[in-house]
Amino acid sequence: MNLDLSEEQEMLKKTARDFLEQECPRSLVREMEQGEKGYSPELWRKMAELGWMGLVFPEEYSGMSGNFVDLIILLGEMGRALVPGPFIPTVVSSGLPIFHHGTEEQKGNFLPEIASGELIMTLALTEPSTRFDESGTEAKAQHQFTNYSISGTKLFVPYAYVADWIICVARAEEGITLFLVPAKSPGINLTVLKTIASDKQFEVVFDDVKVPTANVLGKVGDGWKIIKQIEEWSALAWCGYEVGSLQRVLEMTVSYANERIQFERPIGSFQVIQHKCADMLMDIDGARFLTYQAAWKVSQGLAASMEISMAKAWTGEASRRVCLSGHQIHAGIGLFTDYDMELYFRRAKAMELAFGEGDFHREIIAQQLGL
Amino acid sequence: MNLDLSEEQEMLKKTARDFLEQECPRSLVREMEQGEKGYSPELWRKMAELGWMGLVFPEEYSGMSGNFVDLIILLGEMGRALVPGPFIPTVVSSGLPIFHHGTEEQKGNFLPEIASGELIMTLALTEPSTRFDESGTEAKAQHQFTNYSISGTKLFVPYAYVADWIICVARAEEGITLFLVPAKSPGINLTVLKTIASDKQFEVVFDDVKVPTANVLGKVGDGWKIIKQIEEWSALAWCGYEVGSLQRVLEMTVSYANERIQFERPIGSFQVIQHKCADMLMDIDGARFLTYQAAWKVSQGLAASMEISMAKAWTGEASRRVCLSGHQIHAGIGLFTDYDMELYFRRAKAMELAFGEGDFHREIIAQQLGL
Amino acid sequence: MDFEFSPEEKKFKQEVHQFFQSEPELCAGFMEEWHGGEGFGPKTWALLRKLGEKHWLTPTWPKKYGGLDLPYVYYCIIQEEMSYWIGLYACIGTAMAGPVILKCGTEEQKDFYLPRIARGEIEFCLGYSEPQAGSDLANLQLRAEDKGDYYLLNGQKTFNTRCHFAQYHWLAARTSSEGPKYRGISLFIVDLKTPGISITPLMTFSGERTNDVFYDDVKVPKSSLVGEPGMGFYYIMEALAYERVTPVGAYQRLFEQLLEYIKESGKGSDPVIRQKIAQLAIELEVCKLFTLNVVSAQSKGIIPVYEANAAKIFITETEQRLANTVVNIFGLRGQLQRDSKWNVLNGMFEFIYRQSLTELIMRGTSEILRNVIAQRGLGLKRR
Amino acid sequence: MDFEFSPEEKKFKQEVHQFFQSEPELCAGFMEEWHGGEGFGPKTWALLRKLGEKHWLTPTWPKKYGGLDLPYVYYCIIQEEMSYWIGLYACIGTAMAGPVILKCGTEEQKDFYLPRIARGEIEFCLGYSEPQAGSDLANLQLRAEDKGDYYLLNGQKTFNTRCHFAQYHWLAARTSSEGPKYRGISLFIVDLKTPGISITPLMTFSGERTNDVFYDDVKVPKSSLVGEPGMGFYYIMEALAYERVTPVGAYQRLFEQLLEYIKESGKGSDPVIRQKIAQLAIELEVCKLFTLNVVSAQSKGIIPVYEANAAKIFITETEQRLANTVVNIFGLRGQLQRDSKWNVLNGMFEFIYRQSLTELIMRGTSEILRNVIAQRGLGLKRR
Repeated sequence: MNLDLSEEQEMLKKTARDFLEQECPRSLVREMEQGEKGYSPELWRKMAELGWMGLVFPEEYSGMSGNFVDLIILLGEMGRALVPGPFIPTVVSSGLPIFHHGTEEQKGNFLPEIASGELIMTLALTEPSTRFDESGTEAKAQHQFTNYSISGTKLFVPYAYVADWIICVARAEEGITLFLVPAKSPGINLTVLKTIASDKQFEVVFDDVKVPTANVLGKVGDGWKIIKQIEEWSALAWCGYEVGSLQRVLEMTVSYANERIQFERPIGSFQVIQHKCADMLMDIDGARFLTYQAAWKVSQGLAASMEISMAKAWTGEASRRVCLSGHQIHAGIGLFTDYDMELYFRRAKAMELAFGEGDFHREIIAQQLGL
Repeated sequence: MNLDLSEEQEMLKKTARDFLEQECPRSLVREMEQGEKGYSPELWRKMAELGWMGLVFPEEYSGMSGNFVDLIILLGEMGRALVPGPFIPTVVSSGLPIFHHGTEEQKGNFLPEIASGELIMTLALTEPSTRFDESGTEAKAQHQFTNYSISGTKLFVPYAYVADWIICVARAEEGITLFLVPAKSPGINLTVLKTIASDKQFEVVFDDVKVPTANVLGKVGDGWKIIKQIEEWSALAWCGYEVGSLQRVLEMTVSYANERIQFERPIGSFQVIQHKCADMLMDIDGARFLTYQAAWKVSQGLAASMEISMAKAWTGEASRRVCLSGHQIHAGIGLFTDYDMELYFRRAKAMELAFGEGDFHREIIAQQLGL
Repeated sequence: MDFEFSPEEKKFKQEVHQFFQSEPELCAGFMEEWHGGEGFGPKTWALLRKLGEKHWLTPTWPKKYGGLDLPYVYYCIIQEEMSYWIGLYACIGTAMAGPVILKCGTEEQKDFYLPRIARGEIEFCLGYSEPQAGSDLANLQLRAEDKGDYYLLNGQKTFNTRCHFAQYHWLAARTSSEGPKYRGISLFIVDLKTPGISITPLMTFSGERTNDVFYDDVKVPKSSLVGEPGMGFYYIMEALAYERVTPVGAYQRLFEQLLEYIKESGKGSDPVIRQKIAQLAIELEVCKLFTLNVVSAQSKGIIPVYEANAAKIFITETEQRLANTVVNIFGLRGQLQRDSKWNVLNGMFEFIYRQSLTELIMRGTSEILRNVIAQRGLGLKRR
Repeated sequence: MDFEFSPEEKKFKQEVHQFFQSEPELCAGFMEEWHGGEGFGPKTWALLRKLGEKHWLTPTWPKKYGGLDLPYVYYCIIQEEMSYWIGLYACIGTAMAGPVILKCGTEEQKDFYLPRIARGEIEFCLGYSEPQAGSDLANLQLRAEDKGDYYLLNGQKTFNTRCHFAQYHWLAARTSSEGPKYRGISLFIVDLKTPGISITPLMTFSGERTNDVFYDDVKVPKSSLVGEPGMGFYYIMEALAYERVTPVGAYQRLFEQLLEYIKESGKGSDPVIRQKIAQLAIELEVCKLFTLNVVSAQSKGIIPVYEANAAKIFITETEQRLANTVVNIFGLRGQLQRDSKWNVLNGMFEFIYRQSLTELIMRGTSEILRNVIAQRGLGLKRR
């Protein structure tokens, strides 16, 4: 029983925080919202140099052999700084399934390039029904000799514009299957979606897109198991990111409350403000513990579906409460686009919706409880 | 547009308050919790003398021709004083349906006696499934010559021990039917249930209880329509009662908060206490407006199913929030059985459950909204 | 007791309703300008003038100043309809500045400003907040020095939302630093084209433009003063009292649209969603009743201080919950904005999810308003 | 990082688990006495003695005083199991008085009290609260005058829960009225049979007996004083620090029973109920993790002040929500009490619905604890 980080983990955390305070100011975050790419190739390269993209892969793939807890620690710092970019889509939603389910060749091809920062990947899963379950996949993959032809409309594909490869989920004759698709393949059409977080999610239309059979990831027809893993890992990754964000919201809020004087005293001395902050802290602690517990279970190879759903449901709802309190305490100034508060508020909603909000995960929990 | 009470209504309210402050101290309420009867025949008689039992019946039945708003005003004062006894079961759950659906003979027999306080009635509706819909009624009524024979188990029959007549809901061959049953009929067996509010609800077992066919209330087989009305009226009556209770909880709490000194100041001067009280006020205002609006609609003969469900859902949940805040502010002293606070807390839960809690009524609202 | 409007009032409501219904283009144009964040534009002015022609901007004012001498409830009816059709329900000129001028202004001020307000030709901008004076308004520092022939104004205002399109600043300035802070404040009407005034945009994250306003040796005539010097704080409070009603028409319309979507999308069969929609319906009903209660009191000439605060808190907090609940019901598509492909109901709920934060803070934060309810509504002690 | 117990700890947990499992009669008897409201009775004393025989009441104490010299985490394991099986998880003697005696008591006090505490033979009752000293404990007024040979005690305590069955009062009294209030307080151990003490029952509405305790010229020997005079307030705070863990075993067991009922009753197919049960599961998991966090810190000798307060707040507030949610899921039958026909799960949730209010207030109200979190945990300014 020990809820502390190890020395190495503390070091990872400190390094990441120092680095990002330097390299990812909020001005960069805003700039990325405006730009087409939505991420900074320079920052991406530097993060890769620090080994972050390879953190969870073994050394044979140029990785650092970290575990899921390490990843969550890193993501927490990224969330604190609101690092924009395709880190989770590349590393968690794509790299991890390739590592666990790819052929040796696929692993050899993709993982070192991910680790070195040369490769950006993303996942094309959701369709217009926005269902997270198997029935939500209607995109078709037709077997034609040595190829598959994929057709369908995918929504909320993050960073599709800058991705080199897309993992596309489609329905082959045998069932749900994952395909590794070069992002610039003929027949792929992108339309950017304008989201609350301005975080570069795309509609990706696949119109008779051809990929060789060798590009199947995992077994043909047996893809939904992998998707469930990807959904869990990605949900958990977003929890890690958001926990870091919320911690920063609380720090900003406490420090503003101690500085802002109204009625001749710091507003942080008003009991109602104090209690709001105390509640924020409890919300965040709950999110952090649930997230770390789930990550620890994943890192131990233990079943963690219920713990992940608990983390995601709680973190999503806590993030709204925390950001709302942060805004209430910042009052007027928090509303302006040159103040950081609103960035966190908008991203919290995007995170909450990604890979399932509360009701979705509570239903999973109910199932896990045997109901 | 006018949300005020009329002069006559203000007078009714004042008279009721003055009378009950004198005649129904909380010591009486506690005494009734302990006793078998659960009400004070003396107080009952005095209330009848004031015309309360006949408030909503026409003068021809010795009533006062009041409307539902008048009734809600009176119930508010009864709730404020926590008047124990079978007022709602007798007047609202039994008297009103007899008035609206009884034969001339039934009306002539029952209503003047209710109005004079000589007759106590109650409703035997709920069964062990505790469902509020039609399928919840499994008690059987068999037609045998000029009689019906009723068999079944009814739960949560209020004040059955002191009732003279029971309206029993049972399933005849033609469908759900209401029967006027003398409470002392052979084959009726009572067991008191021990409830959070110690409010004398009973299990009533009907074992081959014979009643003449003339004792059917309304049409044979067409009783569910009446039941729905009874459920609505009774739900709304409880809202009126509870609104008065909650108003008293707030007054007690504000006055305690202004008197109780800790840290050398009245605890009511702490901002968190102030905000809790402000929230209590808003909760109660919401309950009051919803309740009055629904009662006004009923009094105008307008459809009010949705408004009643809104009032009941809100009032039930608000009552818990308000009583909980009241307890938090009273802290230690509120827990003791010689202090009034806990009486209101326990009754609030009983009221919340009576005739449907929030989820039940929200589902009705959804239906009313066309979902 | 009567929870409905009288037959005449209902008829009038119907008339206003039909007016807006018959002007879909102006309404749409208005919404575009207003939600676009820049505030009043040509469509808005055109609509206001049309309303002005009917004297519906100021129905309670005396006829000589462009009103209809109607009872207060008619004003509320118009507000509800405006809220329902175009989201906005009041101008500063009609709702706050105008009534104070009417009560405390000079004859010249009345003749000069009131008819133009009534005709929908001019708008005012509130000039209260400063960087160090938000909730603590009495702490405002912008100085107005009496120079004999004129006042000399210096200082900064912030969060002054309509300054870039209004003609006049409804300005609270410090004319004295003696005595209690709130006694040294006076109220002025300043033409925003006066030399020395500079206006800098501030953008909120719901895309609404508001402004910093800087006064740098601005000279205004003595006739700019409204009422007595040093009484500005009281006038401000009084003006607030006129503007206590928070109409809920806009939310009712949104809810109608939402309901239709829920039915059509098939989501209405989900018991969990049914519960949520029903709960929103209850809360909106409470909003409506809180507003009716304020209207009912004001109609009788009572100033319902705590009731109006309760309405403002409850309505704005409900708006935030409403938006959040609906965005989540929409799922991933809930995050899509007005101008995005695949958005739901034109992204209105995403917009409100952001914009509601402004509502929670404007016109008094929920914290300050709860203090007032507790102390003035319930009599809880201050110390 | 490790969210589980070590293999040895798990083995020990299993051993404790099996002990309780093998004593169904004592456990049932205990529960009956405790929830019956009278507190310790013969079954409770018998169970405590059995635990004492195994040294499980005081596993972290030195062996010479009846402990096992085990690390702190073993104590928490026992607490969790006690909570799971019998609801109660600590005695005042083992958890608050004992540790202070161990640290600050005289050798005589240690030899006299500690072994008997460890064997489960005696219990203490907290003597802190007074009518005018609840949250504001430093305001306590019961006087202890130093009369040379003895102390003379006069005054009243209230809400002293275990006084009618404990042997000793763990009494905070005022020995000086000079200087800051909290510096004039001293701590005493008083035999409750001392002449001049009278105990009057107070009943809470969850049926629990607590007491007013009156001291009328009560003489106690000088040796009753614990530690230094005037240091009582610090000892009290220190004792609180020992008792910061809020075990959640009892709630986990309730949740297990609830889950079984939901499954058997068929209510588990209702999507709305599924959501509620899942939400309770999440909240109970957060409770568990808050507790683990406190245990993890205390195991390292860190006193987790804000964390323990957060755990206490969150756990007790969850308990109230849990009981409310479950009572409502049960519907009309939710209101039925333990001894009623037709109750559900023996009426336990109805009982907890009432009893949780005591939990919310005991050991610091949520209000006071949130102040501490804000000021000490987050560094928000006091003025």
